[in-house]
Amino acid sequence: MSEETENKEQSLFEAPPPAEQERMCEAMLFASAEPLTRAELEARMPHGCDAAQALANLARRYEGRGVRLIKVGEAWAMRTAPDLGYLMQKETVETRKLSRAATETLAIIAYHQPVTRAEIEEIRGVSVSRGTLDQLLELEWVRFGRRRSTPGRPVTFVVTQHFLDHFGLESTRDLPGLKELRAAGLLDSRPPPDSLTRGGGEDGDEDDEQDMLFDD
Amino acid sequence: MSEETENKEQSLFEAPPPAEQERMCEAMLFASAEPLTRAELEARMPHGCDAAQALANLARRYEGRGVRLIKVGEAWAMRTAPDLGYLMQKETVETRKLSRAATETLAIIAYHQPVTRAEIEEIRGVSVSRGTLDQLLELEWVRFGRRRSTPGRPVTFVVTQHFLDHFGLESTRDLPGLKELRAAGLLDSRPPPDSLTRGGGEDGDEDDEQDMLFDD
Amino acid sequence: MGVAMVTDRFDETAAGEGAFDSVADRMAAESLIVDVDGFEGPLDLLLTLGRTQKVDLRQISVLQLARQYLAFVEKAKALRIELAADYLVMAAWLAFLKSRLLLPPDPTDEGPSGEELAAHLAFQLERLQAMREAAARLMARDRLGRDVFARGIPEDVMRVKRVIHTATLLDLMHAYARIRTRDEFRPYVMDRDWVVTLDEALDRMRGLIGFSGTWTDISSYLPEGMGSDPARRRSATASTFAAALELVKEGRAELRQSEHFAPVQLRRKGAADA
Repeated sequence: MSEETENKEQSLFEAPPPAEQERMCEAMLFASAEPLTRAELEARMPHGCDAAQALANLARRYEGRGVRLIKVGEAWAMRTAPDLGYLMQKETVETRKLSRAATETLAIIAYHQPVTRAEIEEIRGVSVSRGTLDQLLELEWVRFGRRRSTPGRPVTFVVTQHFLDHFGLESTRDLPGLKELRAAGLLDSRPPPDSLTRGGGEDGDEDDEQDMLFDD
Repeated sequence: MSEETENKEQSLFEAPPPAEQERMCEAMLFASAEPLTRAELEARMPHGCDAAQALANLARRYEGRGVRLIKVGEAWAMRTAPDLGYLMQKETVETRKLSRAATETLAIIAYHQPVTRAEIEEIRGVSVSRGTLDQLLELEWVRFGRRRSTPGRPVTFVVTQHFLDHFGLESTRDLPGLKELRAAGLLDSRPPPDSLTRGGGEDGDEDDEQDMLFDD
Repeated sequence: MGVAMVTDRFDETAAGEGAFDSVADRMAAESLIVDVDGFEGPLDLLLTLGRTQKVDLRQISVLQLARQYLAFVEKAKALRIELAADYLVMAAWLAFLKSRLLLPPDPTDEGPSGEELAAHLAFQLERLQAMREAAARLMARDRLGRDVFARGIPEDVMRVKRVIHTATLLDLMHAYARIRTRDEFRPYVMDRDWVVTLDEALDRMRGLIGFSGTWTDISSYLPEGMGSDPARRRSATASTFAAALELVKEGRAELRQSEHFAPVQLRRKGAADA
C-alpha cells in the first residue's frame, strides 16, 4: 500500500476529539462500581483513543466535586468525596468488625508483602489462626502471591486491588507511615541472632529471601 | 466525627453555600442505589438546604457530559448519556471459517458471475439454501446483479469489490482456471482432506447430502 | 568471681530503681494476670509489660522486662493459672537471656551475646508495636462503604458476541475444484435405476399368471414402457424369464419354445390345450 492510501485509511479511523473521549471515560467509570483499568476503558472506546489523557482531564474536572476520580492500583474509579460520607448513612455497608488479630495480620501483609505465614507469625509472636487469614481472603483484601523459592516453597500473601480500593490507596507505596517505618528499619527482615529461637517454629534462613517488595 | 458536629452546629445558623449543596446532591445521587426525591435528599442534608436549586445547578453542570441528571417520576438519578450507550456493551468477536456450502456457492459465483440461483444449484448438484446466499450478501462478498432476460427474469449474483479486496484479487479474471488448479495440485484425484473431515465418508453422494444439512 | 559480678551488676540496677521495680513488677503482674486470655501471645504480653516502663521502646530495659515477665509467670503459678506452653517457653528463654545479660561473657561460648539477643527482642517488640500502629492508621482511613462510596446503580456491561466468517482464496479454490471435478473421483457404485429385479418381475407375474389360460409370448409380461430404453428392456427380459422359470418350479406355470430363438411362451399350469 502507498503512503497516500495509508493516510486516508488512518483518517477514516480518526479518534474522537479529546472532549468526547473524556465523556466516554466519564460514562464508563460512572456506570461501573469496580475500578476499570486504562486498557479496559480503551478496549471499549473507538480505535485510537487515549484514555490516559481523558482520565487526566476527568480527574481535574472532578476536583473538589461531590464525587472524585481516584486511582486504585492500575485502575480508576469514581468515588464520593470522603468529607460527604455522613450523607450516605443509608448506603453504609455494615462490615463485621475485624478482630485485632485480623487487622494486625492485614497490616503485616500490606507492609511486608509478599510475606509468608511463618513470617507473619514471627512478627506477631503468635501463630496465625486459620480463620484470620480466611477472613482476609474472603474479604478479597488479601490473596495468595508467589511461592517463595526457599525450602518448602512456602506460599506468600499479598494485598489486592480490593484492599487498595477499600482503604483509598493508589498503591501500597501510599500506605500510611511506610517511609518512616522503612527508615526506622522496622520493615527489614532481621533474623534472630542465633539458632536459639523461641518457640522453635521459625526458620531464620527463610527470612533472608524476604527482600522488600517496595524497593522497586 | 468533629466535622459532622461542626456541620450540625453550623446548620443551626445557616445552610451551606449553594456549591456545597450541589456537591452533596451529586454525591448522594451517585451513591444511592435508587433514584432519590427532593424530600429524600433534603432529609439527609443539613437543615435549611434547598435541594431543588442544587438539582437545577447539577443538571446544568452535567449538560453535555458523559452522564446526565434525569428525573424518574418524582425522583432524580444520574444516568449514562444515551448516545454513549454503546460503551456499555463489550463486543467479543469470534472468527469462524465459512461453511463448505457457502464457500462452494461463493466460488461458483466468482467463477461464473453473473449467475442465477438455479445455475448455482445446477453446478453444485444440490439446492442452495436461502441462508447461504443471505450470509454471502451480508458479508458483502456477493451482491445482486442484473436480472437475466430469460423467462421469469431471474436475479443474478455477482461478487463485490469487497470480495476482491478480501481475497486480494484485481478482478475475477485473476482467479485461476481449471488448468492452473490442476497444476497447483488442487485437482489431484481427491478433494482436499479438510473438505472430507466433516462427513467422514469418501462417498461423493453422501457429501452432497451433508452439504444440504449444513447449509443453514 | 562470677557471683561477685552478678551482685555488682544487679546492685547497679537495683541501686536506683530496684525496689520500685519489684513492687511495680508485682503490681503489673497482678493486674495483668486476670487478663491472660486477652493477650495475643507472649510478645504481646511483653509489649504490654514494656509500656509500664514508660520509655521509648528503643530505650527499653530488656533485663527489667525479663524480670517483669518472670514475675508474671511466677504469679500465675502461685494463682494456679495454667499458662499456654508458648508463655512458658518464653519464660525459659527470658531466664536464659537474663543470665546471659548478668553473667560476664564466656569466651568459649560461640553463641550470640546477651546484648545481641536483647537487641533482637527489643527490635521485635518495636516492630510489633509499629505494625499495631500501622493497622490502627489503616483502619482509620476513609474506607469504601463507610466514608467513601461507589456507584449505587452500576450499569452492567452487556456482552455482545459477533461472529465473523472468513475464507481464504485457497478455500475458494478448493471449493471450486471440488465441484468441477466431482465426477472424476466419483467412486464406483452399482447404478440400479434401470434394473428390473427378479423380485419385481415375480411380483408382477404372480398377479398375471392366473389369467393366462392360453400360451402367451413371455415378452408380453414385460412392464410397460420398456421399448425406449434397451438397457432396461434387457434387464426386464432377463428377470421376467427368470421369474417364469421360478413359477414353473413352483408348479404354477408351464413354458415352451417351438425352436431355437423362437419366442418363449407361457401359460397357467393345468389350463386346457388350445
